[in-house]
Amino acid sequence: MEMVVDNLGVARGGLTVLEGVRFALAAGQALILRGPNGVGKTTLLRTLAGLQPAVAGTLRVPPESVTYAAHADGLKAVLTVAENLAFWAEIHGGGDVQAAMAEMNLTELRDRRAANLSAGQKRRLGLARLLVTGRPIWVLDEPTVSLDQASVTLFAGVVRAHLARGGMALIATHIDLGLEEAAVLDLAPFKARMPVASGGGFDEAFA
Amino acid sequence: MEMVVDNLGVARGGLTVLEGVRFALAAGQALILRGPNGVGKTTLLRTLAGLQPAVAGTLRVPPESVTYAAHADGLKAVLTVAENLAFWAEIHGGGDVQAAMAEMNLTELRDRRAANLSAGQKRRLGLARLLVTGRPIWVLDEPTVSLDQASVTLFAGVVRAHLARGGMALIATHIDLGLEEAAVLDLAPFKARMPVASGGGFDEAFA
Amino acid sequence: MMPDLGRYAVAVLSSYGASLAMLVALVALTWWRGARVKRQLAEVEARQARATKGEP
Amino acid sequence: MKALLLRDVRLAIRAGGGFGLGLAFFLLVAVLVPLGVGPEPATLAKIAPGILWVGALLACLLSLDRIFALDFEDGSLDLLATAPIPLEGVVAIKAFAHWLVTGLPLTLVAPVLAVLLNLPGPGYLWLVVSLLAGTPALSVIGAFGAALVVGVKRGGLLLSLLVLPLYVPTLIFGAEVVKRGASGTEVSVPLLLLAGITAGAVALLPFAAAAALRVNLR
Amino acid sequence: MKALLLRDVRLAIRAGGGFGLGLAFFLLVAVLVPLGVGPEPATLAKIAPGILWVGALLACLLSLDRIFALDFEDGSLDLLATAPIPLEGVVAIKAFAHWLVTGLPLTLVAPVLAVLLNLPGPGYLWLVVSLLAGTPALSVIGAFGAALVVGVKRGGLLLSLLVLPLYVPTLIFGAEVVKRGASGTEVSVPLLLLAGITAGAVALLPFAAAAALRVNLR
Amino acid sequence: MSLWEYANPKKFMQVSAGVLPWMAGLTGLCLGVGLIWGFFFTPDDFRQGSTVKIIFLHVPSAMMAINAWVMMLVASLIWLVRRHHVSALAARAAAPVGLTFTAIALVTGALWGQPMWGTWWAWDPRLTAFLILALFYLGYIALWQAVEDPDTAADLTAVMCMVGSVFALLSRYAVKFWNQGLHQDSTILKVGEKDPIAPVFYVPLVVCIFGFVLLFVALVLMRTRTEIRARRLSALLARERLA
Ligand code: HEM
Ligand SMILES: Nc1ncnc2c1ncn2[C@@H]1O[C@H](COP(=O)(O)OP(=O)(O)OP(=O)(O)O)[C@@H](O)[C@H]1O
Ligand SMILES: Nc1ncnc2c1ncn2[C@@H]1O[C@H](COP(=O)(O)OP(=O)(O)OP(=O)(O)O)[C@@H](O)[C@H]1O
Ligand SMILES: [Mg+2]
Ligand SMILES: [Mg+2]
Repeated sequence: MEMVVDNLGVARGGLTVLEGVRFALAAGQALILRGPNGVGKTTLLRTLAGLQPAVAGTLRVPPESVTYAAHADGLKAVLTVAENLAFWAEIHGGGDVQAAMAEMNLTELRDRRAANLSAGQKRRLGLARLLVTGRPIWVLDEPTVSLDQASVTLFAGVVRAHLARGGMALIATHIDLGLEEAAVLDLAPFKARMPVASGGGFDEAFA
Repeated sequence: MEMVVDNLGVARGGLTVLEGVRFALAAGQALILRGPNGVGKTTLLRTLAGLQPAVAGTLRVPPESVTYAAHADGLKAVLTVAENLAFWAEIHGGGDVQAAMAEMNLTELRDRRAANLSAGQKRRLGLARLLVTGRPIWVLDEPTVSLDQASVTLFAGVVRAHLARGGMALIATHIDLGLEEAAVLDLAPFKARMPVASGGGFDEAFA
Repeated sequence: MMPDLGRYAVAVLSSYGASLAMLVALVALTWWRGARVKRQLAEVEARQARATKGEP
Repeated sequence: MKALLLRDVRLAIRAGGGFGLGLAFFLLVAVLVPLGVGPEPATLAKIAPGILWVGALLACLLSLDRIFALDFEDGSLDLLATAPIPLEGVVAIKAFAHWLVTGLPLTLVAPVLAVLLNLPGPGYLWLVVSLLAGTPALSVIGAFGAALVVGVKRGGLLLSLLVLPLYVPTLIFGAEVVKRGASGTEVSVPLLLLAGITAGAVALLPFAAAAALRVNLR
Repeated sequence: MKALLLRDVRLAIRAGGGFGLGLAFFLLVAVLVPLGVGPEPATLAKIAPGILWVGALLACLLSLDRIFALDFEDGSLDLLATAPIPLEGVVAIKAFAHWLVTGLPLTLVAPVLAVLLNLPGPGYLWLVVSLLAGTPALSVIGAFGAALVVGVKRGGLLLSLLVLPLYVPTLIFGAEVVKRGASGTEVSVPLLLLAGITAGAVALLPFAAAAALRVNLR
Repeated sequence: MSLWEYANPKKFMQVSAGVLPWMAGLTGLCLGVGLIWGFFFTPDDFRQGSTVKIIFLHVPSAMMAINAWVMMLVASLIWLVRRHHVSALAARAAAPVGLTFTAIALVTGALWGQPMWGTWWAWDPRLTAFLILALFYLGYIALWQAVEDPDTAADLTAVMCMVGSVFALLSRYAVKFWNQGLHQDSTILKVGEKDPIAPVFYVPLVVCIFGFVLLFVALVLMRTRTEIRARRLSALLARERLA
């Protein structure tokens, strides 16, 4: 089980935003992606999750091993916490909902409808979904937005436990998660160079 | 010009979440609200902005002096940066759009449609709206979400300038803004006690 | 010169009038948008050429 | 206020704003009904006034959820509620903008669609007049309904359900004007009633709608 | 797959989910048309098959944008696309769920509304049969349209514009079955054609819809 | 050199720039000659009187309205299979032209119908199918405009064009089944029928048809050039944004 990215180029809105991205991630490792606003973190993560095609390079990921968590966390407001998790567990072949709720400190809220959670509680529920998918590679886009300090620590612990079970994690974030063992990759150096506009050329406009 | 909050109780979904909140804010002062997820920061700020009624206590705010900024920042994707700001300026009787764009470092983006801004640029535009309203009291709910470090510093400078002009700011946030002069209020102590269910009493359910 | 259209003059003339009006409108719109886009593109290309020459 | 009107019209006209789609929907209803009912000119002529009014009403209905929902979702409505203009004014302006981009164009194309439905000759004038008198009521009543459901996600269907019964009087009098006009009888009574409904709705409903909005923002 | 079906049905049934609203809309159309057209029984009997089918079609149409848009907005669709079930399956299941909560109930209440429209006696059986044969096509075609516009904000009207022309053959054959049934003539040819359209749409369109979804998620 | 090279934007811009003036001149010539001939120098028909002159607008625009959709279908397929941007943009460029031709056919037909059939509009299968075609054009154009990302829009409209074509054909059969019509069948292209169009009408009609074909090609070329420029413009602006 290994994820290998070599010379990868990713595009957004028809323009390459990152190119030459290169890293490898083995079981039990985590990688933290950093970079200023708009550098292309979200775009890279969506590509790694298989939601959009890469425009260059190779991407070797074991099939059906990635689970992705973005800002929109796929919760249904009219379903309860437990029902939301149970759905994703079943879709992925039956993860343990009770254990996931316990790990993310949601057991008390289990019968509350997602509509009635606060921003941070919703986020915790969204992260608990990762556990029930049972997938080894977590691809997370700013997972701790609107979490308070205690919840950030709790979440770091959950990631650590996942790594200890042989999982992997790729996390884009602006803040410090307290995951010292994780490698950090700054994306700024991979920012795509703009091709120089050559007068009257219509080819590159479609790149 | 002063904002006085005394013994305030605020409710969400029919349940009082905070009670006995008490503070005063004079011209030129800022107050940072802290508290764990779900304690009721958003609810309190919406009450202060006049979007929902208080359930107890008194709230003295000069009329038409508050402007509120939440996650959803009221931008129209198909309008340009300048058009978005000009609309809010006109609604509030003509603030200075140019100056606001200059302060939030948006002048270069003035003719770009809001749809084509990155998350951080959008946030900056949302915050620039505060300036064109010309209102003295800023009520901000997690204003720096998805801003990178440089933009956070820029924003702190803008708040400071606003305070220097005699403005006020109330900011709920989980992170450190670098506004040392601001007072900090932890909301955890004001968490409402759940009323003990007294057998057969129907009154408190409607409180 | 004008042919005698008899009692169908209105139908024939309005057919020709409406059709030609639509065709002219289509051609004019095509032309107008073409010219505008061409001008904008020239502007942006000139600006970018200046920028790339100026910077390095 | 003028800024708000300009913004709403501009948003409706820019790509994706939905201007023109209401017209297209009206056209579709005018095409689908004969396809379902059959092509006999006499039958079509008989049902034309009713179907045209029902079509205009449905076309109006489908664009209602844009009046407030988009502003609610992106937070503009919170900001407008705290802005220095009364919420009643906001509602009235937004309803007016909605009428400008749906009701008015519907009125203007209705005669063309009436050809498809074989409306008898004298009916055309009264079709336009009745729509001109009646569509403002549709927009205002619709704005009220939209204010009621503004917090409901994808509340379009619920909105239809709430608003359609409120549209019934407008529909009845509007269609009656056209029917009488088409058959050459006196139209003044239903036309006056129609105008009365519009005047009443325009005068009163903005207040109800603003109250509903305040509740929904809470 | 079963989990997805159960979830979709459950979401539709819970408050705000829109189950029952389709029915209510169907009812409203069946009520509004006589109000607009006028009460003569003979006219109503003549247009009943067409109006009932148009009403069913519009009721179906109005709930279409819920098929994917809600899941797209809250991110579920991203997650479903990376889940261990094929996207074609997701589309098919979601269309099936849509049929269960709109097409099937519509079929069941249609005879009641047919009374309002004065449908001639022998037509009732064929009304139910034709709706049963035709509504699955409406759901699948609608799912395809919904997949096309899933990235467009408040794309309801655009969706109508795209989907209604695709509904034309279904509408024509469906209404024809009822008309022939009501007048006691042979129905087998249009009924077979209707069933053929449904079969073709169910077999092929999920692939097109899944392709459109993939493009939109990109 | 393969044909596909013309699908390269640069090549296309070069070649079309050379061809376009000739095309435009030829279009003006054909349309001018055909329409003037048709309007001024044809006799009245013994049954239809002077309304027969409408044929010179009605038939060419009706034919091109259908052909434009077929061209869009082919261009969409090329885009989906070979992903040549020029063909996607050509499909986009053709749609408003096709819609205008459809509108002309409908309007002239309606104006012709009033004296001939005593009604502006009848739910004849041919007419109905044309109305439905207009709806497909409207939907296609609306979809192009509604989707932000150009490649996404190209993919979606191409899929819609394919599915729409199938359903347009189905609708055609459905409306035929539904109703026997008033409108006469196609005789233009069937040489040697027993009741052909008289040569006095036939020759200018063919000139007009050529004129409309040329007009279509010229307009599509022009609009495709504009679309390519617009695409490059937005790409350059986006690039400026990223830099
Ligand atoms: C709005 C109404 C009408 C529409 C949409 C319409 C549409 C069409 C179409 C699609 C064609 C086929 C062109 C081709 O492929 O060859 C056509 C041809 C023709 N139409 Fe119409 N038509 C309409 C009304 C009329 C009327 C009222 C008349 C005259 C009484 C008429 C006379 C003809 C003739 C003579 C042809 C040429 C047929 C042939 O020989 O090929 N049309 N029309
Ligand atoms: N629809 C779009 N069309 C064109 N460009 C876009 C579009 N959406 C985003 N972009 C641009 O693509 C670039 C990459 O965006 P992306 O969302 O991947 O950035 P990010 O690193 O996740 O930023 P953030 O930290 O703000 O979330 C940005 O510069 C942005 O402006
Ligand atoms: N619609 C609702 N009905 C009932 N309770 C609700 C509803 N929405 C939120 N709550 C509850 O009200 C409380 C206060 O929510 P609020 O959003 O004000 O918290 P917050 O301090 O802003 O939290 P966060 O830091 O996560 O944003 C939370 O405990 C939440 O569970
Ligand atoms: Mg991002
Ligand atoms: Mg909050």
